[in-house]
Amino acid sequence: MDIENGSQMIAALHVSDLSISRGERRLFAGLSFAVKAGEAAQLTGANGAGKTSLLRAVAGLLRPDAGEVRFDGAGGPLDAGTARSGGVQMLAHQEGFRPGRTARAELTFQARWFGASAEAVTAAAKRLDLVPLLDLEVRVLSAGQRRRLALASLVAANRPLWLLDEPLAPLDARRRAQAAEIMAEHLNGGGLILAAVHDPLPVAARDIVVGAAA
Amino acid sequence: MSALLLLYRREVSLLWAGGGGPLLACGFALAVTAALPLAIGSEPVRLVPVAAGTTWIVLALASLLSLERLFERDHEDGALDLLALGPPTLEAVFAVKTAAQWTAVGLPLSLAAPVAALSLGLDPALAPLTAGAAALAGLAFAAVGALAAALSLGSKRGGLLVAVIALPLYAPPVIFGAGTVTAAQEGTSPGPALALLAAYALFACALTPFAGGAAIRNAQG
Amino acid sequence: MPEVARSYVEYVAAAWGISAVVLVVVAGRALVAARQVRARLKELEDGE
Amino acid sequence: MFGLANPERFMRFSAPLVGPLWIAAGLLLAAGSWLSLTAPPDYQQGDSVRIMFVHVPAASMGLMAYAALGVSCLFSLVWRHPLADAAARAAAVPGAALTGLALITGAIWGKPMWGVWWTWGDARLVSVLVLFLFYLAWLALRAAIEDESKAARAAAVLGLVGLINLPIVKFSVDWWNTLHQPASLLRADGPSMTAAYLTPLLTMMAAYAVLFAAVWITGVRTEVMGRRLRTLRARRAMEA
Repeated sequence: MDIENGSQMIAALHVSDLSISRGERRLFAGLSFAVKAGEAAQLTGANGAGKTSLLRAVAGLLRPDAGEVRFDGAGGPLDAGTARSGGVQMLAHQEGFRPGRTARAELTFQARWFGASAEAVTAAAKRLDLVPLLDLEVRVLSAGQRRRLALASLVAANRPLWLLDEPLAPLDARRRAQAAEIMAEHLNGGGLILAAVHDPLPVAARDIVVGAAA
Repeated sequence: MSALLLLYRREVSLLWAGGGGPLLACGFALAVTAALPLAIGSEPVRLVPVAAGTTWIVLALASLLSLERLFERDHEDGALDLLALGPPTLEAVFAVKTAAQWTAVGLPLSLAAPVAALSLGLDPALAPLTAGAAALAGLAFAAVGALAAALSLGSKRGGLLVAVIALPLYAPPVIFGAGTVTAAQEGTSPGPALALLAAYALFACALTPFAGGAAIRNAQG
Repeated sequence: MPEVARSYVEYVAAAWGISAVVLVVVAGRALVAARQVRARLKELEDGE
Repeated sequence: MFGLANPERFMRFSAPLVGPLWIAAGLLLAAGSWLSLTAPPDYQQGDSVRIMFVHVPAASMGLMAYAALGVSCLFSLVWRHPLADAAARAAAVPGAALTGLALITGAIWGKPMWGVWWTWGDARLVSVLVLFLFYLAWLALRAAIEDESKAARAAAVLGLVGLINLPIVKFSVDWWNTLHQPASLLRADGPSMTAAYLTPLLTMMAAYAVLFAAVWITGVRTEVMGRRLRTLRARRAMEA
């Protein structure tokens, strides 16, 4: 983890007594769990149980009704703002790429926005076999190709905490194996993964049930 | 290269290339200017007194053009969430977007402004002053307009809502901007008006990022 | 003694008339809304 | 002020106030109207001076209402005060109505005084017009966003920005007025403030203020009861 690009070392994520509601409806309450470096956790629960909202609350994009999200760095507790702006990257249903621009421009922007170096971006693109697609507009890419682009951005930026919302959904079997490899490598390097899933993650992961069991 | 510079280059290339690029803004400005003589007649005695005023109305309306998409597209693509998670704060992201809006729409319009004013009979010697005042006013329009765009995130009638929110707040820059040129036309010094215009533009640039950041967080969470 | 200006009574009537209408509408709207929500609330609480 | 943060205490605190406020508003309006209509006509303007007794209170109350709206937005944004959005909404509609009323009565008053229905020459009228635009912008934003809590917070930001910009806009309009001094129009500054006019005017201003307070507090109470109704219904639906 080179600090030079502003990335922030995160050793642990603590969620304590979290409760989130959408409008008047309470999604879940009193949820607590922790994820340590090298660990993965997967959120299971029915559709609309609040898995995505939980990810967004951890990312600081959504304000919970009650409860707390805390991050620990190597040397003890971290300020949530710095931890998030330096150490968290999210992969949501929409990958955040502008359809009208080329894959190269959007991948480069997004990865470097999260602290990747130019070399890391080209290496990640090569690894995900994206080079032939780079000069195409994002609009013409398939959902699977766009998801690989987002995975390349994750690999290039290499931020410690990955928040993944059904990461493997649009990928075919071959690409899922590659994603598993990437996730395992991330965990061995001391990274953390918190993912909302319907089918289990391809790496060892603890189950966290959100809301009513599926 | 710092993250903000990366974002600035992306935003400018987005605004400059497709959609509401400078060509569209200047085209709109000149089209509306051309409508005036068609509406009220070609005699200079009618046009010259309103040349400065019309130019500022045209500047204000033209600067509204690409505002609606300034945040809406990123919001729809899911990019706004990622921008919030990056190293810079949302306030900084907002300021960069305002700067991009000024660069891609405000500055080109400040070149179109003297052309529009001259076509309506403004004294050519006032062209540089008009361009300068238009650039300053453009900065105010960009900052307030960007805030209006951020506030109307999540509403269905985005474009119209941006105008209804922004235009009352455009009153001071329109008054001071047009006032600068009118003062010069009447031979008095444009200094005070220009100073007030600059003050409002800087005030808007200082205030709107905080309001804009809050508006974006509100639309996200 | 300048000639007393026309009394413009019709302007006064118009101004006061419109003011009265607007004030009554604003006040009425507030009172009616209050009464309605109180009634519905009582109806629900009694039904409990 | 923080004590009123929770709705229950506000409801208990405001309950005894509502009745007397409405009664006081009615009495003051009656007294003010009688005083205004029986005051001697102005030697220069004749009876049209009586329009001032409805114009000035509406304009000043429209401005006060926006201040109430702005402060409510501040409480809603900074302290996430649960009642603040209700207070803002309850102030916005009457505020906009009063400001609109100030514009209409201003125009009617302008006809005898300046011979035109609407004059851009009077800086005060123009600032009231811009204030009216601020209200429209607030109401439009509040209505345009479906999600209730998001609409409230976005409108709170705009309300606060508006409050900060109001004095600036007022200054820029006054400055603009000096720049474009309409030499041709008769520059009447309105009737001299003899005692005969001061009492009715002050009574009417008090009447408008008390009326606004009554409408505002009633509005907030309605909002609180409305929210209680919604949660009751939501719970009822869940049990069903």
